Amino acid sequence: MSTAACFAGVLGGVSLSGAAAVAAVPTRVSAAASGLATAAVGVTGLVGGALAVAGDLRPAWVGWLVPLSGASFAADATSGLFLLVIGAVSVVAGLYTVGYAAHGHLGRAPLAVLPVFAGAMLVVPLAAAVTTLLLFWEIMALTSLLLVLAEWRREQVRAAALSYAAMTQLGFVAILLGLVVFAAAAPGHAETFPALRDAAVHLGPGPRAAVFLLTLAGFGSKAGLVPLHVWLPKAHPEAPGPVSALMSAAMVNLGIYGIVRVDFVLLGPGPRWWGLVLLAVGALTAVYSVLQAAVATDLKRLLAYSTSENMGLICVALGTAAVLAAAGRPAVAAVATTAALVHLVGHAAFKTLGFLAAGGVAAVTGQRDLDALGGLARPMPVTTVAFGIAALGAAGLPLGCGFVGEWLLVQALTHAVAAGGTLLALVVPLAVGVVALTTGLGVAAMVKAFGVGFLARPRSEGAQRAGEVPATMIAAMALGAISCGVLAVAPAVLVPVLSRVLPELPTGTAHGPGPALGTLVRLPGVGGSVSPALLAVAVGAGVLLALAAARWGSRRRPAARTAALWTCGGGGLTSRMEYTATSFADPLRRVFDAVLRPDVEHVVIAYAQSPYLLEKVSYRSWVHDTVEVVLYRPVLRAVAAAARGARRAHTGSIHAYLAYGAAGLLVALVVVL
Amino acid sequence: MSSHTYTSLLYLASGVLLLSAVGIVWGRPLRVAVRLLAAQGAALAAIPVLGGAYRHDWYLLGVGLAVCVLRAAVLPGLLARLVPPPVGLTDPREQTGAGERHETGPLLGTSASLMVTAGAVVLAYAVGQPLVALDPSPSTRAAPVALAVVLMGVLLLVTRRRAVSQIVAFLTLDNGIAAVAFLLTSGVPLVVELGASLDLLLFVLVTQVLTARMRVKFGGTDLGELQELHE
Amino acid sequence: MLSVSGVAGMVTQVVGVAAGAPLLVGWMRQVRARLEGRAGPGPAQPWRDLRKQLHKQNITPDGTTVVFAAAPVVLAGTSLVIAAIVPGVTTGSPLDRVGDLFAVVGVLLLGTVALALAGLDTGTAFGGMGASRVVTIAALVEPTILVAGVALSVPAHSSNLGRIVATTAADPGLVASPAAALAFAALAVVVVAETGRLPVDNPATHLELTMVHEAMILEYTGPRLALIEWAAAMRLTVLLTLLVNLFVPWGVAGAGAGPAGLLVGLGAVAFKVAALGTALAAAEVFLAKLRLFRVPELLAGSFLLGLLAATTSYFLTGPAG
Amino acid sequence: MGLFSLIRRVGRVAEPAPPHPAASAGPAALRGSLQLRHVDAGSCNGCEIEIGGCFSPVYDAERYGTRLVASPRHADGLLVTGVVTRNMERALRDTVAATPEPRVVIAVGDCARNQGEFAGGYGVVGAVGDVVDVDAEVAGCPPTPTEIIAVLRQVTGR
Repeated sequence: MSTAACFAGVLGGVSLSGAAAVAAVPTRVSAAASGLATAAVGVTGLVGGALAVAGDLRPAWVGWLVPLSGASFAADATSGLFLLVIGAVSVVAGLYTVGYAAHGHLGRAPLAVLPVFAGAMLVVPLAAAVTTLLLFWEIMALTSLLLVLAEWRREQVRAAALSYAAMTQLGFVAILLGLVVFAAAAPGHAETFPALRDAAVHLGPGPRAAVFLLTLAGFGSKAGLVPLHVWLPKAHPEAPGPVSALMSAAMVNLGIYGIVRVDFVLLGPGPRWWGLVLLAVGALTAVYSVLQAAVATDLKRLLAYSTSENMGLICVALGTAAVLAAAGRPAVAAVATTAALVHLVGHAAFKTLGFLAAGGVAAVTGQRDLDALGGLARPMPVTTVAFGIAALGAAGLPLGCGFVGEWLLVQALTHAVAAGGTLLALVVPLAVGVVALTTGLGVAAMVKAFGVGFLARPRSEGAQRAGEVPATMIAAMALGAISCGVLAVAPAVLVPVLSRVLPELPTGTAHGPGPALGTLVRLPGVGGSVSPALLAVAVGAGVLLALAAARWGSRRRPAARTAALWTCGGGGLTSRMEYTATSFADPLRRVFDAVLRPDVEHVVIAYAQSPYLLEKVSYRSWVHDTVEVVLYRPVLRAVAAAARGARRAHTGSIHAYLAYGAAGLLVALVVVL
Repeated sequence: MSSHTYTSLLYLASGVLLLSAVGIVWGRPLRVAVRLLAAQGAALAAIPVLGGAYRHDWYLLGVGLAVCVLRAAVLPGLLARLVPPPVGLTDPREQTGAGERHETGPLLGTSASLMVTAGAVVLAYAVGQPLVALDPSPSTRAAPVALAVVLMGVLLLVTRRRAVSQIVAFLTLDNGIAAVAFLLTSGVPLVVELGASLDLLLFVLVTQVLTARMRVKFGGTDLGELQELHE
Repeated sequence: MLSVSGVAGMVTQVVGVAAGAPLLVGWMRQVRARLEGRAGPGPAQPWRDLRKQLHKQNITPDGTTVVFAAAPVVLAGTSLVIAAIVPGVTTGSPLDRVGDLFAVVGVLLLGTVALALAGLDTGTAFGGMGASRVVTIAALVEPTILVAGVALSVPAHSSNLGRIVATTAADPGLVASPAAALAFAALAVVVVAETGRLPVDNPATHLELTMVHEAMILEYTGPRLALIEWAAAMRLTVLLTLLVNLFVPWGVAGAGAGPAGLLVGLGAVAFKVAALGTALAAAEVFLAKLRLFRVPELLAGSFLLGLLAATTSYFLTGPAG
Repeated sequence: MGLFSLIRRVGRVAEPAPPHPAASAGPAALRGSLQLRHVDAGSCNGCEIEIGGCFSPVYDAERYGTRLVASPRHADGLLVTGVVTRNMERALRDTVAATPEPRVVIAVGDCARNQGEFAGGYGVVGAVGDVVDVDAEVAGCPPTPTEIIAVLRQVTGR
């Protein structure tokens, strides 16, 4: 039996020595050193996660680490689940970095920071006091900011990093304020989590609501919940491949962790409106983000919006669980909680794989724009298959690893209709509609990403020159693909972990059995079952049957041949005639015109002789992030105007500054008197 | 009639009431709207007829039959005469303004009005719950559905431009009100109901005459254009 | 769980759908032909077409990948799986517990996605256009299906299709409930949209620019084309079966029915599906294809109906359920 | 229900089928089912109108198992009309190459058979038979639907 502090120390040691090693070794092997160090950190995280789930990590207090308060660490099964997920992502991303960085895509500084980032993420779920949590939260934010800035020479990267820095610090302030209000209610202003848990009872409804809303905003911004998501689709795509994977598959989970830890475990169970708020925010996030993903043309931006979408779905599940728990239906609440956790794990798996494949494509072709990709299936078969598996998961279709989570969510919602009175009966069908629309649009987005990006024929030089990625990257993607496959057909592998996590949560299974995730996924108390494994077998059998049917008459069939594409007799097709990502998404863009509000520039230049003879037709369209345009631009403009006003006061004259000081002193005196 | 059968038939009638109202919001062809209105009238009449048959109340049964004749046959029949038959089935020379067959350019698009309808129904259900709680019986339980039909009638009245659509909207609204009355009180005094229906008949007749005049005079019945006349 | 009756029923369903689907399509074309004053080729014509296609040459267009070759097989395979799950002849299919309503919808979508990817894989403008349209429609149909599914699952306390059908069969009052009427209307629109019938898509069109389903399969020949057409017919049959049995479940064999019960079930479902197909074909005579950008209005309406079904069922049955 | 009564009033429009064809011309695989792609290689549109007539309710060629399709990949037979012009020569060859075996090429009308009226024109490459192999021919300028259908029925055998 070891202590959580010990384990955090090991994590810190591995990460820092990894960073030091990267700094020390020759440039040639620095990539390998960084990747292996990150993978080692990940393995440590996996070990720690297993120990935490088994309940083998004792809480501990380290006085010297943080001045005044000291640092406190503890690990329960909930921490363990997050350690396992983040550790697994780090292992895969670390392995991937070896090949990725060897191509010269990463400098030495980012390579050195990478293991530290992974380490910081792994310590966050271990923190058991406000100061400790905030300290490692900030280390995680800063290291990830440095990693986003890896390609700082590009203008977009700097803009994305600025936006990320601003949002992450605002989020930090929100969390800080929320936790300070929370801790103030604790006896003797103790700030450890057990003390906070006791203090939650004494918190009045007003401060309690304030703590909930502040922490939801702070953690929600990390998870990319609308309207605090604006940094995510900018920063995640601009980061290098493995960093995108770490941020999008691991770091966002910590936002969810924060909500679960603070708002559910420490502060909760809350009143019904908390659940409704979570449900509303989650639903808004899911639909808005998936809509943006469906019309996005940048491969990595699409994946980033999909991250936001899935966090929204997890939030819907958590909200449903909270509402049902408040309505006194623990069995169905447990189904919803399970849905959230299963989907979280599934999302981590497919999003890692997706970003690794997309990173490989971006590295090899130099293109992230789907309108310039295409035809990658032949030069990059492994990457294509990997992205296909990830896209199947992200689409939430059967045989993909996102299916079970979404299925559980829909089931929980179905049985919530009759569970909680008028309000639920009106809200839940709408929520089902939202989840369904999200799934449908997610399918559209993923068909676009895979079909336009990888199939058909190349649309640019870069895509034409593509070749397969190096072996270590393939190995990493294979690991990711295997975990996707296992989660897709055998969600039972999660049972040992979930069976320990669920009793710890107020919306979990303290009052009865949770859903059975065996070969047959069954729900307690309510009918409904599905078996991903047997369904996969059935589809396989169906496919074999169809193949056999197609062999009927094959002996009398003329020999098969290849032929040029049918071009309606018009001669050869060029890649300019293909459907692009923009044209693919055009029907959806038009249907949701009111929400997306695209800018369209349509120029028709006719010859002077006749308006019917056209010299040139050009069409461009941009889809901006509507939330950013509507909500952020006015605020930013106001801030900029205030700054301009303040600048006028800065005359540069020393006398003026002295006069300001004197005036300030006078005002202070007058106020005090 | 057993209580179970009565309940399910009553609910079916209110379901048809709602379905036909949704159909009127959904579709643009005026002929379809008029036919749906007839179905709606039949469903409305079914409520007192069922109540009468269940409670052996001959008076209610009579009211129901009267409502049926008026709402399912006479009023839609009059309205149908305002809408020209589809193209191709009649002599083209007899055709008047082509725009009269469809609701053109409603003030709110179809998808948007459907979404607003969804909100209205949810609102009606939420608002109707306290009413149901007063006296939970099969017929009061169905009252929120009728309330939803009232709101949809108002929505139609606000957003439609054609005179015929306006009449359809008004009749939908009135059907909803009558349904609420039947469901909540289990039968309105015949005089009140007949009086209301006669008002309606009068309204339809007047509008029919007016529409015919307007068509002769202005070639169309777009209310927006009438606004310009006023100015 | 694995009963002889259930397995026999499932096999009957799969064989029935596989053999009967082209006949249903042929029957619907025949009905349409008669209404148009034509003599029509007879209901067996799709089978003649399929047999002929299977004896024709397989052409693989240049530049296509394995996706193009695999899509027809996946489409047909998923259709067969759904035929095995959906309670057509019996409610006791052993696969009933393996996939519920939501899983069936997912498997259906899997087939759609496979074909859309094949359309994109060819790299032609029409292939991409068809894929884009079919995926858009599928995305917008999804909310209706799930909300209507929830409305149907609530009275049965289960989303497994066999259970829903068995519950409705046991309580005929559910058939006449307003929730059922609204959900039926919603799902009917969905079935029309998913199977590419009028007014969403015109299965008989030759104009590429108006195509949805056909545009994706313009490059397919011989056996692969046969598989796609067979699968499309099976999807139509299965969806009509589902629609008719969810709302009019009479005649469906129970979980432990003997051979006679299965035969009655087969006869009943064949009759009901043929009747619904006749009604659908007759209705199509009256319809023109909608503009693509008016289709969302249709689907928004069906979503509203589904939503009303879900909420109305709750308010009318009372909070007890 | 205006349309229904119209349908009832009109009844069956299709004329009774002529007697069964004696011999059959096409490959055995195409028995009973023939999907056609129409190629206009340079026609005056007279033959097009007659082909359109074949599929009208009066002649109803569909009852013999024939059907017009949108892509040569789906087709078993090509109905080629008109004399082959320079601009359509490659398109015609491409269309034949795009059609899977076994297939039939049917030259419809005198222009397609022997250049007819347009023989020796400056834009003319030749008759259909000069460019691709022709399996069956329909004579006439333009041929009547009955004549076209007679040839189609020889292929389908129905």
